[in-house]
Amino acid sequence: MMSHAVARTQQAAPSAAVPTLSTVGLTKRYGQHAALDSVSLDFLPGEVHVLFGENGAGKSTLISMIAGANTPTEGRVLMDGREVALGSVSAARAHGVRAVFQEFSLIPWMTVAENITLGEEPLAGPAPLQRVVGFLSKSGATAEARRLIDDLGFELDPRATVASLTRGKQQMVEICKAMRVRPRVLILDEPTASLSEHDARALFRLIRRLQDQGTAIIYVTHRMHEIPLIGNRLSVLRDGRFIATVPADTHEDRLIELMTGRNMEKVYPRPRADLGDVRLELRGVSLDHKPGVPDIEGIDLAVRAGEIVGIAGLVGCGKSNLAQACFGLRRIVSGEVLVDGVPLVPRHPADAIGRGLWYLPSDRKNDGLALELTAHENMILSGLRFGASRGEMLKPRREARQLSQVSRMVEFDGRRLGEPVARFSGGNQQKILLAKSLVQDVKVYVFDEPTVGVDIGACLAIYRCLADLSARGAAILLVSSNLPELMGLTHRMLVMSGGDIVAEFDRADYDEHRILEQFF
Amino acid sequence: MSAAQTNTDRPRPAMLWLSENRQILALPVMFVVALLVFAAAAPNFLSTDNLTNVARQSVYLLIVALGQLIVMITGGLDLSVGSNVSLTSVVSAMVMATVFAGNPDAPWLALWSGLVAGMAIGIAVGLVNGLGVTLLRIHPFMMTLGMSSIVFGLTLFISGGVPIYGIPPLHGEIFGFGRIFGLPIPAIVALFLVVLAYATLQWTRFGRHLYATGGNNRAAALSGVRTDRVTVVAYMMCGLLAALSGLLLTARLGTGEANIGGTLPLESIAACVISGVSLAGGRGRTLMVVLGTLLIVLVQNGLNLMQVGAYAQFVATGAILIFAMALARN
Amino acid sequence: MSAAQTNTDRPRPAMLWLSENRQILALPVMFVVALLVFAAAAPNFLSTDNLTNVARQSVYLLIVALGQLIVMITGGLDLSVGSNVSLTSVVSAMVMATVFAGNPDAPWLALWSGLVAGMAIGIAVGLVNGLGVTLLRIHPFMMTLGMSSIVFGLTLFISGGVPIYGIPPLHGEIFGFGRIFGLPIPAIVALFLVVLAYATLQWTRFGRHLYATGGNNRAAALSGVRTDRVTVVAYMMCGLLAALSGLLLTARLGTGEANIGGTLPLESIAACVISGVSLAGGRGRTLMVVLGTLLIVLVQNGLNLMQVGAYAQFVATGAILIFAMALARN
Amino acid sequence: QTTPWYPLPFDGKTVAGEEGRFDYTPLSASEKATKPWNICVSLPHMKDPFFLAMNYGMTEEAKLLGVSVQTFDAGGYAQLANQISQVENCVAGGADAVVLVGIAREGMENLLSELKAKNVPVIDAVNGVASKDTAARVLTSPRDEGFRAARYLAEKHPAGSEPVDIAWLPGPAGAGFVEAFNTGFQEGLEGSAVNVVETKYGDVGKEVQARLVEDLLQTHPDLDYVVGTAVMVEGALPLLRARGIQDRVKLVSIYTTPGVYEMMKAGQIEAAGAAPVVLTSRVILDQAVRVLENKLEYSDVGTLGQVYTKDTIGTLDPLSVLAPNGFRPDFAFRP
Ligand SMILES: Nc1ncnc2c1ncn2[C@@H]1O[C@H](COP(=O)(O)OP(=O)(O)OP(=O)(O)O)[C@@H](O)[C@H]1O
Ligand SMILES: Nc1ncnc2c1ncn2[C@@H]1O[C@H](COP(=O)(O)OP(=O)(O)OP(=O)(O)O)[C@@H](O)[C@H]1O
Ligand SMILES: [Mg+2]
Ligand SMILES: [Mg+2]
Repeated sequence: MMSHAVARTQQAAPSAAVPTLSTVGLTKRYGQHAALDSVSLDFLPGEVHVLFGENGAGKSTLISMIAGANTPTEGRVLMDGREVALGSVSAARAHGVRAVFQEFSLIPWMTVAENITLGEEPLAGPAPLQRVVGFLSKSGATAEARRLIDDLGFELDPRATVASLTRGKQQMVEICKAMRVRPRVLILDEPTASLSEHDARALFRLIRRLQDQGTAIIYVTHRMHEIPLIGNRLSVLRDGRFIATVPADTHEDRLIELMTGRNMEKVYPRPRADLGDVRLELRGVSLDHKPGVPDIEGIDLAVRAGEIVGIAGLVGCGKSNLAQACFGLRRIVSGEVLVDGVPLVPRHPADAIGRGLWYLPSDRKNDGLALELTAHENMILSGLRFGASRGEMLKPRREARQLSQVSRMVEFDGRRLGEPVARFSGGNQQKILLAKSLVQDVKVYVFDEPTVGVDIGACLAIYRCLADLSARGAAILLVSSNLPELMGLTHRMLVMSGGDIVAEFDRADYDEHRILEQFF
Repeated sequence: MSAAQTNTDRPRPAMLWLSENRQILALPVMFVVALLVFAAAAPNFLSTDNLTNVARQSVYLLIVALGQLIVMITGGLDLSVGSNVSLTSVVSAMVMATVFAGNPDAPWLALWSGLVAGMAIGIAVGLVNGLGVTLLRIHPFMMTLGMSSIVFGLTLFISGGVPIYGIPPLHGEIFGFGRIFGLPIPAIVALFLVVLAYATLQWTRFGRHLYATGGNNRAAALSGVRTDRVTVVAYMMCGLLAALSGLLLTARLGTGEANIGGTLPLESIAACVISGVSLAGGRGRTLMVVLGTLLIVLVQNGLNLMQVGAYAQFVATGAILIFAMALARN
Repeated sequence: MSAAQTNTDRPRPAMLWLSENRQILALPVMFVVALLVFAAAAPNFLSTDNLTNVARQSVYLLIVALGQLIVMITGGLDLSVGSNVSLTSVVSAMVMATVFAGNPDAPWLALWSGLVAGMAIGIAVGLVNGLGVTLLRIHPFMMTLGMSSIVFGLTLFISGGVPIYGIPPLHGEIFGFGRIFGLPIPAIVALFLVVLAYATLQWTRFGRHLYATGGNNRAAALSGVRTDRVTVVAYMMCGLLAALSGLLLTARLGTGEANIGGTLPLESIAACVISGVSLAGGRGRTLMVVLGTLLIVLVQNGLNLMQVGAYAQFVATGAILIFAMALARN
Repeated sequence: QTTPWYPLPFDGKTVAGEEGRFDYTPLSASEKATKPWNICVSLPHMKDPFFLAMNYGMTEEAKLLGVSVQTFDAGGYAQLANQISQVENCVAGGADAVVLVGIAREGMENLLSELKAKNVPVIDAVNGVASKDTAARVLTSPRDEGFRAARYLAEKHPAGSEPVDIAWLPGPAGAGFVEAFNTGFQEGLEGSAVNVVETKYGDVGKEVQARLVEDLLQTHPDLDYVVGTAVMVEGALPLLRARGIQDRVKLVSIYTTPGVYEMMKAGQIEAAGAAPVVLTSRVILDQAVRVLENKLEYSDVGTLGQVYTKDTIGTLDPLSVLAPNGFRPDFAFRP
């Protein structure tokens, strides 16, 4: 695997070639604060150019301006050396620039096919008629969507409603959208954030194909192990400023140093050795059937105090549903969930929380945060019932103390607590979501994709938090599609496939390949 | 209940199917039930004569509701439809009257100039609404509320608070009481507009973009949809439809009236919401709106024929609306 | 390694500050401008006499707007406040009248029983609204619209369409025209309620839960907030506030009237929206709503004093609303 | 018009308390007002010919007297609170006297006692209010209008004669003037062969009223009369004609609008009551000035309306009832 990646970076595209697209002193200011500060970059044909940087470094901002979703305060964008105006997304598309945005741009109530073709719907009837009234061609859309999906080797039903898909699958739809026509510049902003290894590889294969066809690809990721697999060159942003461009196979520690401006090597905290007795237990749990959800039946699972148990699996294997079941969000038709040996039958999440459970949802926007409210209000919310308020009356000072503390734990800038969540970068929103679960101490944590889109530095901090929690005797169930993370953190790992737990590994015999085999 | 609410995360296909079909089933059921009840309680309810009445009476609300639907799909709403109707009524009447007075031998001329003037007004009002909502980014509620106040003021200015007389009888003979193959012309017009709206929303790219804009404005924009343009056009369509309703109403009443359509805004929104149109935008079906409107008019008509007193009618109407929603909830 | 170093998100870019405060600045600016204009154009606008008028007149809308605010923060709205006011007015008047007739020497008894009855009614209406919105999951628009129709019907039933008189003069003397330290009692009541609302929204857990529920219902529920309960309470509060407004109004009129408050629903929502309360829920400031309400009343009063004709007033009011929104947009 | 409108006969009461029928002669016959008083007029609304006619009459008289008149539109019959606010506002704005066309009989006590305390005289106009704190009363009350129309029918179909069925559409439920219409109407019908088969309330919008009539004709196909507001009549006539039953089902309006007047002259409707709204308004303004100048002769004035038929309509001078065509209301008249 590694060797292969190295091989690729060897024959990286010659930097002699005219850049397909280049930015000149691109700048975006929000008031005084420069989200992006005069960044000049070249993106060469057939090159995968990785953008790397902490949360809030300005990656998405840069991308959004290239893709025409955002207008620069200063600076120009050149294509083939000529300046172009990318005023709107459609304008950018006209120049062959297409993007997968970090925040999905999907219409929930439309089908996969309708979403994929949105903005460029296949029309029916003869061309002249089409110019007058654009009559849609349903069959055309479905066919188009099928083609793309098969092309990418995803498992998606063009007729499914997007609202009914998991984040992972929605991510796939996003990718299909961008692949609609062969782009000259393809922008991928954390496309694998909620994809599992396997699906990520499908994507990589496709990227290579486009690469060979001379497409310039801009790739943003926080998953360091991907970088050498796919990248040619890598540019680091920090504080919205350009730091350096290096070959993609530069050593991780060096990259982290460039990114954070200080060197810290990437080590996972050792999971604590001694385990308490069983905190969370599932006994033969079966969930009511839901179409699109693989039936989950007769699941047995136990997490002991101080233990971190991981759940891995492909997108759509049912891991999130299982997680939700633990928290009582899915109706359980048979079997039972026990907390400290006492059955848990919550009528409302409040009951589950009351019993000492906490659930971190994978869908930040819909289930996690109120975007209009401030970071402060979001974080403290559940804490209020855990002594952050004196009965009905709030205790501002105490809140402040508590929050600055958790902010530090997740490396969130405490001075921005007063800002609405909507204004934060994707990764920082994820940190807010995480902080929410750290405000109160509970016995059992169920985390669904807790580090989606969080930068390495912060990830490490979060890993330390999880370790602390387990050290303090909490039982943690960690659902993640980031295998290295699971392998680094957990005591045990369960692999799910088609709704069943198909394999269980102990930390001792973790091995990427053997685990991946179990995915199918 | 709360459990159930939180149990279902983003509805999965099955739920969707059910909830949607619940929506789709609830109304017709209500509808049929209402029909039966009234038929039983009021002898001549099912008389063709009365049914034509219902058809004719629904026309004006229906046309406005179609406009409301289009705007609501984009996630907006239009509270100015009422005053829009009054203004078009008054202005078109004035134009007709003057032109007619000018040359009484050419009623057609008067008619057309009146119609054109009316529609122009409607579109203009819609345009202003649309620009306010998109360029100035004023919330539709306030924008259209403000506009309705402004437009109504203008109407009173122009009419001076009295009806406008002297429009050519031809207007009423055709668009008020005319019939083709026994079908009242207003009803035919409405039917035509329904078909048009259906086709636009279901079969055209513009329709698709309407739903996208309402479903998630930013996402639509990121997908290359010119959401602002779409929104403006939506409001203009709504304005035009309101104007058409106003013109038909004028034909029916034989005068230009400032005091009509006061209840249209809320009624039309109600007609949409009861038909499953989401106030959040992105969802709404033409045919359901037709059914919803008919239900509302039918209830009023039925209660009248049952000789239910005015007081009781308030209670009954409200109760029926709520009941319908309770059935159709998803 | 403190947060500062490791996090590249800069604290509070000025622009954010501005865009936030644009909302906050726009209204006061509008307000001051209006004051100046009217003061210049209408001589006795600033007379204490007139200003007390404004204060007294704003009370009723203000109190209702506070209730509307609470409901809107949860992402709902209440169209039934108007009929709610009528019903409380009629019922409380009846109760007072009967009790007073029973024992004319104990006006206080009559007074209290009337007040209690009124508030009970208001809360009950709110409760029904809340249950409809949560248990039956009917959209607030339809639920409260239906309720307003029902409640108005009941009001007419009870009053028979005629005013209710015979309530103890004491009521009017105290809550209608009474003064403490020269301040009209209604104004004092309103002030008290404003403080109460402010404290509840800003300083209590319930307040936080309100905002959370409106901000993202599902997220709040997953964080252990019993959103349904919160919502129901919100509607009950709104009902109670409407009732209080109705009681004060009754005191002012000296009779129970069915025909008051017809415009309150839209006016109160407008007062909120103009103050930056989001119809999507989750946002809204008490003090801004006070300002917004005052602005609306002030404009009407000012235009009256400027002897602007009724027709022109429609136009002016609408234009000012839109203008204010255009300024306050973010 | 050339021939003066006065002396105008009316039923009323002198300040001395003597009741009976008198003739009214305005100050403007001989003199102007001693100073340009500010008179403030509060109307329920300015959206129909009735109140337009009032505005016309008062501004005409104000011209002659040389006083200024500011007119307020409360916004409709559901706007009691607003009307009170407006009166307060215009007093704060420096009005010398107030002409109040009350939205409701009750509910004005507190306001009026306050005005009395401020000694701003109030003329209780047209609708009449319960309060005793008014300086003078000039009424053409809706109650009388209802009564007159009813009497007309009752006399046409006295008890014992062949009974007739009528439908009665007084206007929106619960509005003050509607209840007044109703009480007067019911009173007037007593002891007659007229039988009210249904009373239908509804907003006075033409389309609403037309719809109600349509539905009524369904339930009672063989009505003899449809009686109600002018708006109803204007809306109903096209319907009846479309059905070709305009001769069988007769229309009676309890007051007059330009539309009704034209229909009367065209002989398309049976009858319509008409109060001399314009003249009454002139009297109202005159009374206001008299009060201000302590020249009041009559404390109560009730102008005499009458029910016209297609035969008698010719005798009616429209300018005594209606504003001339194309008249635009003047909300702030200054001499
Ligand atoms: N609408 C906005 N208003 C104010 N500041 C903003 C806005 N959008 C983004 N920012 C700021 O711009 C900076 C860069 O954000 P950006 O989303 O580009 O970071 P990023 O590199 O994509 O981070 P992540 O890896 O978490 O996605 C952040 O500090 C963010 O707070
Ligand atoms: N809200 C939902 N509505 C309908 N189907 C859903 C929903 N959530 C998940 N599914 C379907 O159920 C299956 C399992 O969902 P689940 O979220 O547990 O999978 P997952 O492994 O967590 O996927 P992901 O990694 O994308 O979260 C997926 O095929 C998905 O399509
Ligand atoms: Mg980003
Ligand atoms: Mg998942």
